[in-house]
Amino acid sequence: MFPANGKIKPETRQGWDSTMKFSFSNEQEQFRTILRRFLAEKSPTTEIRRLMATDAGWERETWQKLNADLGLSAVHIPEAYGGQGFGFVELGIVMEEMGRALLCGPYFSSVVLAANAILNAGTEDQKQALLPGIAAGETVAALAFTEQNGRWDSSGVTLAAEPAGGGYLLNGVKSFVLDGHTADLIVVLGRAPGTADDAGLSFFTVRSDAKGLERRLLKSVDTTRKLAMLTFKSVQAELLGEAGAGAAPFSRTLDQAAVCLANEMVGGADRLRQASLDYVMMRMQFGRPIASFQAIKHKCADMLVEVELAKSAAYYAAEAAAEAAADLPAIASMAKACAADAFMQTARETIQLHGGIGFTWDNDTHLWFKRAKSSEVFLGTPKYHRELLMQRWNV
Amino acid sequence: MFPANGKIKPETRQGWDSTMKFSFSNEQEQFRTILRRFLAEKSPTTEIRRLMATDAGWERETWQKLNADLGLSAVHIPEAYGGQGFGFVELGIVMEEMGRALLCGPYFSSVVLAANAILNAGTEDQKQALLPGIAAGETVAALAFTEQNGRWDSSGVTLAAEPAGGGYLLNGVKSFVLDGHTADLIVVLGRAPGTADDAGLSFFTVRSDAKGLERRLLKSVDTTRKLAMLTFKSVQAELLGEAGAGAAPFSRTLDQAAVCLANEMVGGADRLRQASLDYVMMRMQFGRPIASFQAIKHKCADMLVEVELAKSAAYYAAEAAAEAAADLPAIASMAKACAADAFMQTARETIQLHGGIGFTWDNDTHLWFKRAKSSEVFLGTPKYHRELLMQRWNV
Amino acid sequence: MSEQTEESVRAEVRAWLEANWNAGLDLLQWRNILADSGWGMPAWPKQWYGKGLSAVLGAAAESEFRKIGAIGVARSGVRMLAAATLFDHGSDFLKGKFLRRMLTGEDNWCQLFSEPGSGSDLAGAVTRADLKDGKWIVNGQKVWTTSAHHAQYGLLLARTDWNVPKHQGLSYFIIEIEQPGVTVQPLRQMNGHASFNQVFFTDAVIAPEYLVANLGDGWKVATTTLMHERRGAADGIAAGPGQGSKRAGKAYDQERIEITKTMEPYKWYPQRAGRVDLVIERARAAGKNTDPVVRQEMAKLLTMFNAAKWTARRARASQQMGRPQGPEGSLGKLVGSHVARASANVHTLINDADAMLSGEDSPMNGVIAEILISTPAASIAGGTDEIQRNIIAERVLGMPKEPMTGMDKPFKDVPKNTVS
Amino acid sequence: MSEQTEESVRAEVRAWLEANWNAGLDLLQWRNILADSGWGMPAWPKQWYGKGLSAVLGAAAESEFRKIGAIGVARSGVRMLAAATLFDHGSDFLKGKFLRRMLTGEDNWCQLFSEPGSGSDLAGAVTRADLKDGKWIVNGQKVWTTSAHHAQYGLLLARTDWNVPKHQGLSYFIIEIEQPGVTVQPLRQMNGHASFNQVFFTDAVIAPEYLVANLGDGWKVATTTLMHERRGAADGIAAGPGQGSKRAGKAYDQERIEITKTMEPYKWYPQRAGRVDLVIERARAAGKNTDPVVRQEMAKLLTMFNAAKWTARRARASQQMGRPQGPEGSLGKLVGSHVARASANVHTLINDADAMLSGEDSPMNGVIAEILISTPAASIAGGTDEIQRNIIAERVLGMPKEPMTGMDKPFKDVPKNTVS
Repeated sequence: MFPANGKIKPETRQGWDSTMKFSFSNEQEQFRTILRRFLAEKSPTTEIRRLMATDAGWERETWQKLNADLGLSAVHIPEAYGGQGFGFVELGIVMEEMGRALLCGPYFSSVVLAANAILNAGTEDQKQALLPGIAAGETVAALAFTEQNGRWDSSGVTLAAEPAGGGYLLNGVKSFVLDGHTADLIVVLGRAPGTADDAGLSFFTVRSDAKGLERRLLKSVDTTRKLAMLTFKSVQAELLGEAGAGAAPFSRTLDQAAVCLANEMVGGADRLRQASLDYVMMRMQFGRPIASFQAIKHKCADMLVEVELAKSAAYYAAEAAAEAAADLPAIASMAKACAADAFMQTARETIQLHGGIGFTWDNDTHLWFKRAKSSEVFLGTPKYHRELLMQRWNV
Repeated sequence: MFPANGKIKPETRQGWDSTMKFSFSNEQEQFRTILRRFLAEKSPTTEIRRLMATDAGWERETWQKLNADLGLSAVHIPEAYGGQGFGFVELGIVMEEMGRALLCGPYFSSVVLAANAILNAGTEDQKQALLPGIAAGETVAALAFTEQNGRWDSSGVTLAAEPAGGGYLLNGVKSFVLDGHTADLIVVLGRAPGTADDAGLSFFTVRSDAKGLERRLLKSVDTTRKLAMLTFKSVQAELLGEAGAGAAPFSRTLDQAAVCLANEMVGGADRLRQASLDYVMMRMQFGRPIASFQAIKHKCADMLVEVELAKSAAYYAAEAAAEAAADLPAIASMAKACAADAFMQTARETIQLHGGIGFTWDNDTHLWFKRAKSSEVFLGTPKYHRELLMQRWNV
Repeated sequence: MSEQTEESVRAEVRAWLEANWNAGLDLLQWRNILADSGWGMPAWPKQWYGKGLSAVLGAAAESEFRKIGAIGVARSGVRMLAAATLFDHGSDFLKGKFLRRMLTGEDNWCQLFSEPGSGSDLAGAVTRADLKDGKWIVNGQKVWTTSAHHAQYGLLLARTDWNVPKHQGLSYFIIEIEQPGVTVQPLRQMNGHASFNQVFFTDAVIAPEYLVANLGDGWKVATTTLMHERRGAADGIAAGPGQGSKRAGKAYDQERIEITKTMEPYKWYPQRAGRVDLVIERARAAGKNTDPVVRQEMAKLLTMFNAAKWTARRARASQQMGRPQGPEGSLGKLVGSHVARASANVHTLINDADAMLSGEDSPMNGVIAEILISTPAASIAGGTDEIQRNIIAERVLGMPKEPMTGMDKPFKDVPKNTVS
Repeated sequence: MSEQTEESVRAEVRAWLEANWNAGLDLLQWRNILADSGWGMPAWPKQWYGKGLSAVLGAAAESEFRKIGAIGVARSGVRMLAAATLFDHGSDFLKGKFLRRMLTGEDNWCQLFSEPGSGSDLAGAVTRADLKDGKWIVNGQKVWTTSAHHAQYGLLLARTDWNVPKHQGLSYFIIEIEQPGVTVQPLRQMNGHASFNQVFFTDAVIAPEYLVANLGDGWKVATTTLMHERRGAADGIAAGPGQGSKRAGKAYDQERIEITKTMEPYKWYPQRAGRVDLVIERARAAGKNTDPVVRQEMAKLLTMFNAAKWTARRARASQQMGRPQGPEGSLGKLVGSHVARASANVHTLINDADAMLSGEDSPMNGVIAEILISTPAASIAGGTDEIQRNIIAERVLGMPKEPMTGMDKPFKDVPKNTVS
C-alpha cells in the first residue's frame, strides 16, 4: 500500500486528488458535534489548569471514564484489535476537537504515536497482544524515538539495542517523550550498534517497571502535555516486528503523527479565533465595540483565512492518510507546516486582540499559546517540514 | 585603509560605531534642498516618460547641462582628478534625491560604478587621465562586470583577457551593463585564462568605438535605466591598474555601489510613501477622505516605519563608506537588503493605496515600482546580501 | 412534460441535436434555431427562448451539447448578467427587445457602474441622467469597463436625483453605446495591456423606455447584477465562452473568431495570478531548485496555493451537499491575491538578474516579466484586499459596520472627489 | 550666582561633594542632606529642594555625582512623574507635603490610571470618587499598576461627574494606599511573573486637599503625567535607579537593597524585548549558524534591530542639534515589538526541540523559554501596536482621526464595559 519511498511528482498528484471528498459525511459531523459537547464538558479550563499543575498531567480514573463513555482511544484501531475500525478522517476529527478542548490526557502519546507504531511495525501476534489494552484505554503507551539531539528522523537515533538471550538489551537516552514518565508501556526505537540512519533500526517494547529504566519529567513551556527523559541502562526489551526493518514503519508513523498533530492544531487555532471574535464583539472602547474598528475587523478576517486554509490542509492530509495515498509523506509535511504556522500566528493575534488581559495568567489564551509553541516544534519545525515537502516532491 | 578581508565580528563594531554622526550637517541639508528642487524641475514625470521611451534613455545635452549647473558627476571625485572632493555621505544625498526624482541619466553607471572602479583599481596616471572627463560629465563611462550567468561576484566572470602586443585582447560577453550601449568608455572586468574566482581578475578600459565590440540594448522591466549586452570579439583593451589584482578593488567597488543603490532606493521609497499619503488625504470615498480609515492609516504608518528604518541603514552605510570603515562590506550588504525590501514593499503598497488608478499606465507609480523591482535584484537580491552579511560577520 | 427526469431530458436533447445540429451551419443561423427551440437556455422560461427546466435539468441538457461538441448560445461577457437583471427587473418590452440578440451573439453588452471618483464606493456615482423633453440626457464618465469597444449596449448606473441620500438617487438604464454622445477609450495598464475602457458621456441620449425598474431603483437593480456577477465568478467560467474546440466546420470557425475577440482582454490574467504552475519548472531551469532558501519560499507558496485550492473545493463540496455556506467560500479572492504576491516574489528569487529583463530578452519570452508587473492587480481588481476583509468581517463573521457618517444627507451635500 | 557656567557649577558640586559625601552615611540621612542642599535635584526650584539650574547645568552637576559614584536622591518608579505633575498642577501644600519624602525615598508612589474596562481608552475610567461629608469616597478598580504593593501614595484618575462628556468628568487625586479601603493584589502574567498589581477601592477615603488642580481637570492633569512619562521613556533610564555599584559603604548597601526591590518587576523585560543579543551565540551553540535558512532569518532580524537602533540615534542626534523632531522619533515602540516578535521566531528556529523546554531543562537555564512566552507583551504593554499606528498616522503623518461618535454625550449614556 505505501510506496517504497513516498516520492511522487506534484503534477501526478492531481489524479487521486479527484477522489477526495472535501467534506465530512453527516455521520462524521454528528460525531464531531457529540464529541465537542462531550469534551467541552469534561475539559473546562478549570480542569485543564488543575491537571497541568500536576506532575502526571492526567488522571487514570478520568482517562478511563473518558474511554468508557466514548471509546475514543479505539476510534481508528481495527476491530480485529479491539478497536472501532474507523480511519484517519475520524481520528482527525478527534484530534481537532481535543485540540479545541486542550484535553489533558495521554491520547497523542498512546493512541497516535505508540498504537500507530505497533500497527505499522508489529507482528500479527503483537498487535493482538498490545492493541486491545490501548484501544480500551487501560494500557497507556508512549513512543520513545527522539533523543537529546532533538532530531526528528532516524538520523538522530543512537540508542543501542543488542541481542541478549531471548530478547534485547537497550542502552541509551530518549528525550522529548510524550507522557514517557507516566506510560505503562514504552515503545522504543533503537538501532544495532554500528548502523546509521535508516539501516539497523528496530522497535522494541519495554514495560514501565523494567529494571534499569529511569524516567524523569522535563520542565516544559506547555504544561498541558508532559515530556519526559528516559534513560535506558541495560534494559531488557522485546523486539517489536522485524529486526532492522524499523525505518519504513517509523517514517510511516511519523507521517501519520504529523497529520494528527496538524488536525489537533487547527482545532486549537479555531478555538482561539472564536475566542478572539467573541471578545472583540463584547469589548467596548471609545463608546463602541472594538469589533467595529477596521484594524480589528481586518485582523479577524486574516485570522479566519489562516485557520480555514490550515483546516483545508489538515483535512486533506487526514483523507490522504485514510487512503494511504502515495504522497501522504509530502501532504503530511505540508499540513504540519501549514497548521503550525496558522496556530502560532492565531495564538499571537489572540493575545494581541485581548490586549493586556490576554497576557495575564488568569486569561485562558496562554494555555493554547503554549500548546501552539510546543506543537510548532514537536515532530519538526515548519521549516523542517517545508524542506521535507520539497524532497518528497523531488524538487 | 580597507582590511585585506572585510571580515569583522559584529560585537567589535560598536567601537567606531560611536564615532558615527547620525545626522547631516546644515550644509549637507542645504545641498539636499537645492538638489531636490533642482531635480524636481529638471526631471518631471513628463520628461521621465519621454526619455524612457527612447533607446538611449538619456540625452547628452540635458546631461551636460545638468552637470554644468551643479557639477553632480564631480561630487565625490577627489579634487586632484577634477572632482569636488566630497565623500560618500554627499554622494549618498545625490543618490537619494536622484532616486526620488527618478532622474534619467547615466549617473549610476558612470559616476558610481565606473568612476569608483577607476578610483579603486587605476594607477595614478590613469586616474589623472580618465576621471576629469567623467567628473565633468563629458565622458560617460560604464562598468561591464556581470555576465549572462547573472552572478554578481567574481565567480561569474569568464571574459578572457590575454596579453597581445602592448595591451590585451578581450573575448567574451558581458550582460546587464548599465548604459553599456551608450557609454563612451567601458571599464571591463576580465580574467586571465585558466584562473577562477578572485584569482587572475583584472580591469580594462575599452573605447565604445573599439573594433570587435558589439553593443545591444536589452529589453527591461525598468525602462528608466537601460541595460545592455556587450559582446567582445578580440577587442583591444588597455589594462586598468595592476594585472591580476582586480579582486580587491572590484569587491570594494561593489560595496560602494551597494551603498549608493541603497541610498537611491530610499529616495524612491520616500517619494512613493509621500505620494501615497497625498493621495489618500485627498481621495474621498463614503463621504470621507480614505485617510480617515484605520486600515489606510495603519498602512501609511507601516510604510513610514519601513522607509525610516531603511533610511537609517542607508545613511549609516554612507558614513561607513565615507570613513572606509572596517566592516563596510557587511554594512553595505545590510543596507542594500534593507532598502531593497523597503522600496519594493512601499511600491506595492503605493499601488494598493491608489486602487485601480495605481495600476494604470498614466499614473506615475509604476515608474518607481519598476525601478524598485530592478533595483531589488541589481547587484544581488536581498537574500544574496543577507547571506553575505552573515559571512562578513563570520557567523 | 411535467414528469421530466434527467434521463428523459437527456434523451430529448440528444434526439433534438441529432435532428438539428450541424457544424456546417452559419453560427448565427444555428443560434437562431437554438433560440427558437429553447434548448440554448433550457433553464430560461418557455416564453423567453427557454424550456423552463430546473437548474439541475438545464445543466444536464447543456452537458449533452458538450458531449458531442455542439455549439451553444453566446454567453460571453456581460450578456448573461444583463439577461439575469432583465429577468429580475426588466419590462417585457426590454426582454423582447434584447434577450434574443444576446443569445445569437449579435449584440454585445458592457457594464457601466464604476467611476474614477467612486471605486470601492459604487453608490457614490456622479454620472448624471437628466430628463429633457422626454429623453434622458447622460453626462459623466465610467471606467474599468471590459469590452465596451465591442459592445452595442451598456448597463448604466446614473444619478437622477441629487436631493436624496446617495443610495436613493440612482437609476438603472440600458444605453446604446453606438451613438455620438458616447466615446469609448482604451485604459492602458502598467503592464502595457488595455483590458478595460473608459467611457465618456456628453449629452448621450437614452429613450425613456430603457429605464430598468423604477426611477430611483438603480442601487437595488445594480445590486442584483453584482449578485449574479459574484455567483458567476463563484462557479468559475459560467460567464466565459465554450473554450475553442479544434473541430472543423463553419460554425466552429466563426465561434473561434468570437472567442478570440472576447478573450483578448483576459490574456494576461494567468500572469496576474502569479503563475504558480511555473515555479518548480523555472527553479529547475535556473538551477535554484537546490537552494535551501528558495526551497523554503517555494514550499510556502505551494502550500498556500494548495490550501487555497482545497478550501475552494471544500466550499463547492458542502454546497453540493446542500449545506449552509460556510466561511470557506468567501476567502478565495483575498487568498488569491496573497498567492499572486508570494508567487511574484518567488519568481523574482528564482530569476534573479533575469528578473530585470522583459520581452524576448526575459525568461519564457516575457512571461516572467509580465508576472512581476501584473500581480499588483490581483489585490485590487474586483474589490481590493481591504474591501474583501471588510466583507469577510461583516458578512462572514458578523462584525459591526463602522459607524458611517452622513448616510442620511442629500447626496449633493456629501463630500466627494472633484477630480478623479 | 546668575553668571554660572558649566565649569563653575561642576567646580561647586565637586567642592560640595568633597565636603559632604560619605559612603558611610545612612542612606536616608544622606538624602536629607541632599534635599536640604538642593544638589539632589539641581534643576528643581530653589524653594523646593533644588538649585534652580537649567536642565543642561543640572545634568552637568549630576554627572559629577556619577564621576565619583556619589549616591543621588531616590528617582525610581513613579515618583519623578508625581513630582513633575505636582510642579505643573499641584498646590504648595501638596508640594510641601510630598516632594521631600519622594527624594529621600521614604515614600514610594504608583500610578492609578488604567482600568480593566478602559485600556486603550484611558479617559473611559469608571472608578468613581463621590464627595460625602467633606471627604472623597472612592470605589472601583485600577490595573497594570507597578509596585503598588510598595507604594504609600498613588496618582488616581477618578470620575467625579457622570453627567458631562467623558473627558470632562474626571478628576485627579493623590490617594493614600495604606488604608483599609484599598486592597493591592499582584497580577500574574502568562510568563509567571507578577510585575503589576490590581488595586481595588471599597469606600477608600481621600482628604479634599488631595485633589490636584480643579475638579474636572483630571484628564488635563493626567495628560501632563503621561507626557512626562513618554519623555522619561524617551531618554531611557531617567526614571530608573542608579544601577547598583559594587562599592562598599553603608549607603551603598542600603541603595542596593532599594534597587533590588524597585527593579524586581522589570527583571524579565530583556526577555520581553527578544534578547537579540543572544541570537548569534545561541545559533553557534546549537550548530544552526551554518543553516542557510536560519542565517537568512538571523540577518533579517539583525538588520531590523540595527536599523531600529540607528533610527533612535538619528532622532537623538537631530534633537541634540535642536532640530524639529522628525518622524524617526515616534517609531521605536512599534519597531521594538516587531524586533521582539522576529527574535522569538529566530530563537524558536535555533533551539528547535529545546524550545519546548523551560526552567533548568531549557537552554540558558530558562532564558530562552522566557523569551518565547514574554515577547507577546512587547506589542501590548505601554500602548498596543494598533494604538502606536494610530499615533504615528495622526501625530506624525497628520492623517485625520476617525469620525468619533457620541463624544458629546453625557458619560453615563455612553456604552461601556459592564465587566472587565
